[in-house]
Amino acid sequence: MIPISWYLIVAAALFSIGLFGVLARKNAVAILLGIELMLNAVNINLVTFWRYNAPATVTGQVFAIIVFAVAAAEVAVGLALVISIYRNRKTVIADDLDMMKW
Amino acid sequence: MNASQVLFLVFAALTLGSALMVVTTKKMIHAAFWLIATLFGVAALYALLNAGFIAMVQLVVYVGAIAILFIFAVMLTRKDLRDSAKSLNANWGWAALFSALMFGGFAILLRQWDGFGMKEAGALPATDMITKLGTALVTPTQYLLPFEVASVLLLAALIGAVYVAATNK
Amino acid sequence: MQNPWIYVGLFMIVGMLIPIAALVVARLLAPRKPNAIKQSTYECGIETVGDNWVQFKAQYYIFGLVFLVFDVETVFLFPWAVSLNKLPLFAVFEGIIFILILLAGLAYAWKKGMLEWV
Amino acid sequence: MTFWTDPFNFLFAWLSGVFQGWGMNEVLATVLVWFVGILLLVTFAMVLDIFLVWVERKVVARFQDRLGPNRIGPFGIFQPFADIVKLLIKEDITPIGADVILFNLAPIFSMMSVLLLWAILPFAPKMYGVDLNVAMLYLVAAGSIGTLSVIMAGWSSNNKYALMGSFRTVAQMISYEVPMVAAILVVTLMAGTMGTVGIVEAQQPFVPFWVYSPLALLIFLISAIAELGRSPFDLNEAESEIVAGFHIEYTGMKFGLFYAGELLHSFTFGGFIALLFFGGYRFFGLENLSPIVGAIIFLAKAMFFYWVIMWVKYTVPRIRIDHMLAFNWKFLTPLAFILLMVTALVNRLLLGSAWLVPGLFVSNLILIWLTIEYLKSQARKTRAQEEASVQSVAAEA
Repeated sequence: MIPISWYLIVAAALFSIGLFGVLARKNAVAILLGIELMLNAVNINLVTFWRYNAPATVTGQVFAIIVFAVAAAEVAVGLALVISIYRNRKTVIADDLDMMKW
Repeated sequence: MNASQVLFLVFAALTLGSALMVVTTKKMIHAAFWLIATLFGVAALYALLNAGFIAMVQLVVYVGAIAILFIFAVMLTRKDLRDSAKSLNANWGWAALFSALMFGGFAILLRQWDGFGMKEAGALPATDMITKLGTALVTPTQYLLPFEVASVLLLAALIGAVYVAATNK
Repeated sequence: MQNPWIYVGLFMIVGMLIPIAALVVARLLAPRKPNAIKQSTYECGIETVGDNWVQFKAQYYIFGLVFLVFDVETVFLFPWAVSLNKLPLFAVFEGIIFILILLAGLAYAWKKGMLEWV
Repeated sequence: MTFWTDPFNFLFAWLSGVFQGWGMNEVLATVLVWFVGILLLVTFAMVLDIFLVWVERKVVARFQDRLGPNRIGPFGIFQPFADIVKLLIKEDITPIGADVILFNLAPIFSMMSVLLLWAILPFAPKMYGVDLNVAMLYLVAAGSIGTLSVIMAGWSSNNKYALMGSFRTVAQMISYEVPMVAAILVVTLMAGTMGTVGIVEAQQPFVPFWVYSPLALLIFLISAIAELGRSPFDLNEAESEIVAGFHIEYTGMKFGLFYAGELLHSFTFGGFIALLFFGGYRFFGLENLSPIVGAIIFLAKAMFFYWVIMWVKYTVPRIRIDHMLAFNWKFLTPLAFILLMVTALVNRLLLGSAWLVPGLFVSNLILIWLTIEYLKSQARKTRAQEEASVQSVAAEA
């Protein structure tokens, strides 16, 4: 069998990579991609804990499915916002989107 | 090292490697395709964890819908993607440092956890996982509320996104 | 073997190997004499103007959006459908409420005129 | 256990014994036997695919009052081999500016998404690749890989028409996936399982699931045809508008893979229609003779529904993209989900009673009748509007 630590480390690494994407990318769509990576890392953790700690229950899987729903909602609204902003401002570079700043 | 460990390492390498490509590659459309590779790797990890249902959901929802939506969005907003030469902003060094520190912090935290040394997973129950999941989702004492709230959440997301994307066309 | 997904993974590998084998055979047999005219983009025989960076309708995104929501919904409905025969009657109504809430979203998009292909 | 009663496991045990005799351990031997078995199954699918090319060409010829291929071999049966030789020795052109890696991956993924479905097809009792408990989700997931290959092909070709064609195709595929999944949900609900073998076993010989729910069969058939991108839903290759859709720039064997993938996909979906609604390998107890007989029955049923899909393709003209999407979102999807709700309710109420099948059947008929009435009234309304506008134009003139 695979030790639990392997999964957890992979999930932590994936989360950190996603975080880097969110912090460092200029493009708003790319930032959303980074958020997806982070959500995936969370899901790996949830499923891993379900498998190793409580395989008899369904808690981990239910949580994972809810995370899917949240990810879907986040992508839908986030991308809609990006598209809407793009239509008004003709840019998706996050640094240029300073309407709220003055 | 046994066979399943080798499989794990292969898929972990696929996941993390393509995740790195997602956050560093210049062309947005390539980033979207690398994301799909990452999602495949994660689905394979789920399959290794005997969570077949979650693995399939990963493919159906992420690869089948979310990735497609990302590609649509990239195509719709790509006019200036071509022009921007740099994909990373000026603070990417700090971001990298912060992410590395984050990973280190996670590693330290995890090492302190008692269960970290766990080598063997528990035995899977003989009953069908899907049936159990369905039962849990509609039993009031279990996950009925999240089940219905999820549909409300999706409704809200649909209405919000349609509203935002639809205005001033 | 405990895990049926190993079989599926093997199937995936073979499913990729067979088309790759076909392409490799084609590569070995087929001639290769590229030139600029041959490799130019084909658009009904007339000269191509500009590259393929054309602007797209936001409509595609709307359809993708509605699809995404329904796709996630089915993920919840599959376990519900599988276990329904073993559950009390009110479970049926919970599922129906779930579906109705989402159909309301579809109705909203419809009313907003977002399902029109204009 | 002999070859006649349980061919797959018999061969498995024999080959596994041979491999272990060579000094392999059990796990390695199992994986190796699986590998060989999958290779044989996939090869069978590909050979069948070659045969399907011939069937397609012959049948379309008959529909159009022609003879079809008749020169090479009896009835032109060796024509597809000539086709293959031609595809193999044709020059493979990669357009300038193409994204080479994605350009090459797309046809491979397209074919793979079809072949993957063969893993869950149950040919007979004890004769199937794997009996997943999430097989129906697997079907949808494999379809999403197909969608992906379309987008890859369209984008990487560096061609406006290819890109537009791929976007249209993707919009169509994802749209029609929704009613298709709803129809699958109806079947899942009635069978109480997502596994393919379980679904087949849940259908009695005389009352397969199409009797339970003829409307679900119709919805599945329509959305499967759209999912396959066959006429009347073949907008992706509307020649007069976008030349050939997403595979416009593909030549030689790469085009061949797309083409062969489409045919095999149609056949596989014929198999899924047989499996979901017509009892799969079951045929009045004949399948109990031997799994081999069951497999023949299954393939015959699949071939029949493949023919039905072809029949539709060569009879109905292509519809417009706005009509196609409106038909899906404003008609098929709501109808499919209403059917799902009705079926859930009736199925649960009448569970275990003798009235289950008649009840479901009648509820389906009522739903069909209501739908037709609704469509009639809508049509009347539209016609009245059209006539009014025509009259007003005439009055102005």
